[in-house]
Amino acid sequence: MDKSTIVCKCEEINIDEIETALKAGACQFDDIKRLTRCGMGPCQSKVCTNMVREIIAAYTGEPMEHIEYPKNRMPIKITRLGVLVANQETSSVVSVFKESVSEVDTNG
Amino acid sequence: MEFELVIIGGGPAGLMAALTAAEKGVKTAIVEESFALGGQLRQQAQVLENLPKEFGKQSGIALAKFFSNKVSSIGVTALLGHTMIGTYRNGTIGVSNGKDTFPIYAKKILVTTGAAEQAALFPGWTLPGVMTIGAAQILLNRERVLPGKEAVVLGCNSISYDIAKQLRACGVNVQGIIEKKSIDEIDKELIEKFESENIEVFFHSNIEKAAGKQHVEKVWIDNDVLKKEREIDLVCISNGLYPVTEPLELLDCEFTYIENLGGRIPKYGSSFTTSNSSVYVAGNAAGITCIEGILVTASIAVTGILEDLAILNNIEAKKQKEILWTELLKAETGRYSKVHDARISLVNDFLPKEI
Amino acid sequence: MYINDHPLLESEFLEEITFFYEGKQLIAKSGQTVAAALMGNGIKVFGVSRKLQQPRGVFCANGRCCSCFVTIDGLDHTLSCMTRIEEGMQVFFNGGDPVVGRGGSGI
Amino acid sequence: MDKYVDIAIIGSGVVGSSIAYHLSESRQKEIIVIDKGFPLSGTSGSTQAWVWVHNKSPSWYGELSMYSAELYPFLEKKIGDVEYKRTGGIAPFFDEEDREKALKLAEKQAEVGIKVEVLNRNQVLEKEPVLSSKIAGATYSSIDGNVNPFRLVELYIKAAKKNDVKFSFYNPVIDIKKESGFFRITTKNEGTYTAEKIILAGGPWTKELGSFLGIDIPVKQVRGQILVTEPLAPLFRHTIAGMRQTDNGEVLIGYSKEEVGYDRRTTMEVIQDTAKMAVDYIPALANANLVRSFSGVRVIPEDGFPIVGEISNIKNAYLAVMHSGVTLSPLVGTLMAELLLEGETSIDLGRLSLDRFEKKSNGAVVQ
Repeated sequence: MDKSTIVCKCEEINIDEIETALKAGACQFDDIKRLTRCGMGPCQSKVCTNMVREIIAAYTGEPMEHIEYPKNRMPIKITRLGVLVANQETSSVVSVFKESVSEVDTNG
Repeated sequence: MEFELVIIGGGPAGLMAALTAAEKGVKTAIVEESFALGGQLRQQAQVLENLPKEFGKQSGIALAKFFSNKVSSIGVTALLGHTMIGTYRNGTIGVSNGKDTFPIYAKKILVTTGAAEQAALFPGWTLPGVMTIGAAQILLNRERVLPGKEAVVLGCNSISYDIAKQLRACGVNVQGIIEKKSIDEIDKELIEKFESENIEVFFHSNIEKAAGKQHVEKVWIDNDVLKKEREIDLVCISNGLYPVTEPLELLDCEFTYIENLGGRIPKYGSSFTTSNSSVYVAGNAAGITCIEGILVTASIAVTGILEDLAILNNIEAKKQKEILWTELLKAETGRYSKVHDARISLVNDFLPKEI
Repeated sequence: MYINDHPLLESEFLEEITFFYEGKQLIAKSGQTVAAALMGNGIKVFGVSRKLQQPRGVFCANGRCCSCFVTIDGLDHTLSCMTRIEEGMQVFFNGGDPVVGRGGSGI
Repeated sequence: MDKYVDIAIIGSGVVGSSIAYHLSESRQKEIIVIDKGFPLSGTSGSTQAWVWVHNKSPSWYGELSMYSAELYPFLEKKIGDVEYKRTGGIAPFFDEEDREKALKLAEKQAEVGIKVEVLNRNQVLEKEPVLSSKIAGATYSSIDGNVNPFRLVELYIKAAKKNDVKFSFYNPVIDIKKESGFFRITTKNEGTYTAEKIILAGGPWTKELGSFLGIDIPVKQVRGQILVTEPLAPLFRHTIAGMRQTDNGEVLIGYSKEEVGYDRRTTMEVIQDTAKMAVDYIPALANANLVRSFSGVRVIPEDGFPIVGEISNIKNAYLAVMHSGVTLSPLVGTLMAELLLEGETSIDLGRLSLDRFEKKSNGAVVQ
């Protein structure tokens, strides 16, 4: 098949790019992800998972069951930040500023 | 929000389970991301032949209506337009409805997220007009919109048969079915069905590429002997299903890989309980099966849940489950016997943990 | 194109509603998704991809593939297959995404 | 299989690969880098990758960070474009009372030559109009920036490979023993390596590596969860304490810290809290889609400061473990190369020695 065929529809990563990552030594989906961004778009590899796994299997000669699935991350579906915040009034995430000045206070 | 049972996914498995649970007085909610209950039944105009006896023979669309009417009359909370997007630290599920995001507490969670369709790789598969066959059926029967006028279908299987027929009935010219396998590898009965409908099947063929300026206009069918170029505006991909398991992964369920169940699936025991003891799975999410298998696995799971909630005693539950497993064995015969065998070995592997 | 007399389904009365696509007024049927409303009006190309500017439209129709993004009432990258069309809705083609580099971030 | 090398580096994250590259520049030694996974599968691949200086305190620590930040432009000339951008850093505060603390910080940092400005609301909004008008002020320094950690580690490794450094990936170290002056490093897949010198740069796994040699390395594992939006049109250009926008338009948001061991899950609590922080800082982000979240388990020495140098009771065994690996990698790589090849360093490493923890337990004052 034409190596310029898109595999990951969201990030528009083609067969050639995936094989280049394989040649660089990556042999699992998540490693290919880091090198190429394959599967990192809005669908979060829901569409390309098995197509990429098949390319990995063909390249490495490993059976499909040894080819790991990419790790799923929250949110399962894209969600607007405002929808996540909604009625939330406070945040437990400390600010960098607060943290640094408290260190000045104690370590100064 | 707090419930005794929260069901993720309002398709046939989820609805079946919700009905049984609610009948026994369990405070139940269904989290469904779409605007209606029924899942993929909602566009299935074909008559479902092998439904459990009590349902007779009816179309998926009719069954979806039956289920959703019954579910709302029996007091199940249907959270439509709600999507499970994650989990909180203690395993409580996080749900978003497009305006707000909040936890839903539940004693038991049943994941019935069903299956998704496998895409297929060929140059041009990303063009508009190339879609999964399920998408074409949704447009056709749920939305009453024509997905195209001139079509080819990739994949010769029972799903593509049903939908090709429906596409044609609505005026789409189905130019042919493209199948990678040779004629000997395909079920004879299915080939006859296509023949009787005068739908041509190109065996040992593939789509070499699809092309078009703005949307798909042409496909090149590649075959050992001939290359066919076809002018079309619709390519439907019927390349099989795989279980949708994202919620189970975020609920920390352990997984295994079983080709005959559709690839990666959660480990589960004879009550369809996963390695996370408050999480159950049923339907296609527990391995791709037939409609009867979907409904029966849901019944087994809900029996396990009722037992866990001490609504059914152990003896009753055991009896019930035995009957249902026999039913499941009957449902999963013929081309589904491999599914059943795989399921049995999965359940047997799980046994030590249940003790 | 709408199927007005569906040969396989009971006829259903669906109220007609109006919406706007790229500022142009169009007719949809109530209860439809935005994706279907566009397809019903003969619109197949909903947007272009970010990097290669290739056309995109409905692929899975089930809220998973994110291929059918459009802009609805000011919110871009909205799934048209999971959003119900509403009277007066303003729908726009998913184009003009920023051309950006290919930098990475953790997964 | 038994292979001899001069120097074995355990860990090919940003710290290990920087040390490997800097050591290899003179091409004097045979070097191998061994990693349990593939580069960027650990901490270095799960960071916002700020090169952050301005409110690192106390000021000697800020000073080290500043030296390292200053090395980045030179590093890029040697190994290639790691997308280092000196964007300037803004750390906002919302309460007027915090201004005094900000001024105190600026004063302290000035002592070591880090220029920190304390901005009022209008000055903040002038620099970054997209920030919330509810912000009372911010500390600002032009020295802060960020880098693409993927490019950084990839190019460190590439440059090191060019200088004949060997890499062994997907190959966990399962034992280290010192025998007749040499380190025998047993690996899962490639047998045993014998090395004259060994450098532990295992990030969050450093404690485990130390235990092979019978030493306790006082570090904690701290999880940080980070949110990633869809690519957006350029929205802001500074590195804002808590978030930055990458070259490809994604906004990375997060500053959570949890001690939960090596657990890289994300949780809805922190995702929602982080989203809240993002929208409080930049209200326009409310409409942006969150595509995914990820977490990194970072290593933090018990007192927060890097542990770099030779382990005093094990000759030829070295440690390089720190929280801000991205910020410090050029400097730590340079200093380690000096230490191993010349025996002395241009900046005194005394303060960063592992020994400080023992001194502490004896009641002596450090720093």
